[in-house]
Amino acid sequence: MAGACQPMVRLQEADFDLSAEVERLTAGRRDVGAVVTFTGLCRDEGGRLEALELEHYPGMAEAEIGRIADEAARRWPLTGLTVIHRFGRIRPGENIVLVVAASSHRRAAFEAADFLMDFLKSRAPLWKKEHAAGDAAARWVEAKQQDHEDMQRWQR
Amino acid sequence: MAGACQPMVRLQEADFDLSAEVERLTAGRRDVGAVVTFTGLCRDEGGRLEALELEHYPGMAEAEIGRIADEAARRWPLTGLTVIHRFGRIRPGENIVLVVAASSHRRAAFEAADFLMDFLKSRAPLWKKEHAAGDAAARWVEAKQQDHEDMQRWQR
Amino acid sequence: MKLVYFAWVRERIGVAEEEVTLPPETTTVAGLLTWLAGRGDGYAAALEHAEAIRVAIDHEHVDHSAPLPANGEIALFPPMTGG
Amino acid sequence: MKLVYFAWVRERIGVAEEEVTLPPETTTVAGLLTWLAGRGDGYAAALEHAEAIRVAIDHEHVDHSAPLPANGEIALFPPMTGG
Repeated sequence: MAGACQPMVRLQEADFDLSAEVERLTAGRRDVGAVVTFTGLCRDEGGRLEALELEHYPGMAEAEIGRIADEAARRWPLTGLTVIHRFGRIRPGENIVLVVAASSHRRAAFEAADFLMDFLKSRAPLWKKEHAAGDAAARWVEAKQQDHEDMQRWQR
Repeated sequence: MAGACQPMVRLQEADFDLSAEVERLTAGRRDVGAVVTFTGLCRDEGGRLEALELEHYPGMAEAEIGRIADEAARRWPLTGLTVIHRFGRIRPGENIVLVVAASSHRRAAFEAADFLMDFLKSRAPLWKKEHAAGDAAARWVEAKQQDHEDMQRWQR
Repeated sequence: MKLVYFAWVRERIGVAEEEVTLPPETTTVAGLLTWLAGRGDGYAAALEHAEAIRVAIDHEHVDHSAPLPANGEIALFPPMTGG
Repeated sequence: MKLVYFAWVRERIGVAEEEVTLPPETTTVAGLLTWLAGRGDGYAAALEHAEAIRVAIDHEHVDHSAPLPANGEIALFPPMTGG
């Protein structure tokens, strides 16, 4: 293998196109055996939520996600890795985040995508504010202990 | 949650459309938080392979994959699950298999897709024949011990 | 009894399926494999390592110790390599 | 020194960023948080549970024990909730 792949990281307000992002990692190639994608979507929490507002730290968000992606590319033999995180106002049913991991082997693709999501949740400088349906005040989402534990699965 | 979701299983010669299959599990919904897809593609094994020929046992392939999918829908709180496996002649760079798992929670979607692939490899009645580039004779792919071990990760 | 064959089991035996009438003492999958192996060179080649052959009765995987049904479709094939 | 704030830290302090001149004895992140908390009610509210505040220096996460750089951008924010 010719060294670690160069991950692509994007922070954007616009939606992303799942097929186009997968195509970018597979088109014209004959060495990719497995592509795992993770798409995170906004849920309405049983009707309680009207929209999420995603705030990010421009510059650092790209840098930190890039560091996490580089770490994944070192740990697993990937042929390609893409991470796209949206910011701004996002409504239930809309996309929030996309990870695409491509590899010759399925376990590498699964593990790298899973790893990326766990680290994104706990390390990427992004914050969610919930705008409730009706009159309730908007409130910042609290970090979950579970997210921290998920990340620690990967310590070695 | 209103019981286990009803998985969709298809065996087909034609290619599949990743975005359309994801859309089928998310369109019009506001309760899906995570979608994991696994796409298995045909590799050329460093130029050695000209094509794969996938043989399946019609009827049993659908039934057995359906049983594996039902088991996943019982084990994880999924909102949707789709498995598509192609048969016939498949060339390097082309799709072989697709699993789409949707859930409110990301861990359930990851684990269900991973589980499906491990069981597909070792339990679904499908067989790969490799047609080598050049004059070499076609040969049936041998089952790997690793695939059996992967499946055993899920015993409990 | 209907027998169906797949992959290299089918290629070695030379047919994809056939109807057979089993002797009354052949009552298990293992017995069926032994009986089949004696039917000719192709069968012998296909069943040379009988312990590796996978068997399904009416679309469900079974062990070699499984009893044979009165009727039904019995499939013989190599370890699966899909996915 | 440039300070930038995000999410409810930003909302409570009331500005997204500011330039400050630190007293010479303030040399660590922990010292910076203590000094800031004394600047007014908004700061005090934002830094009430200072141990929970995350800090980055020039776009990299640091511990509260980290020394402050001579120049650079220091960011204060709550635990992250992206993904």
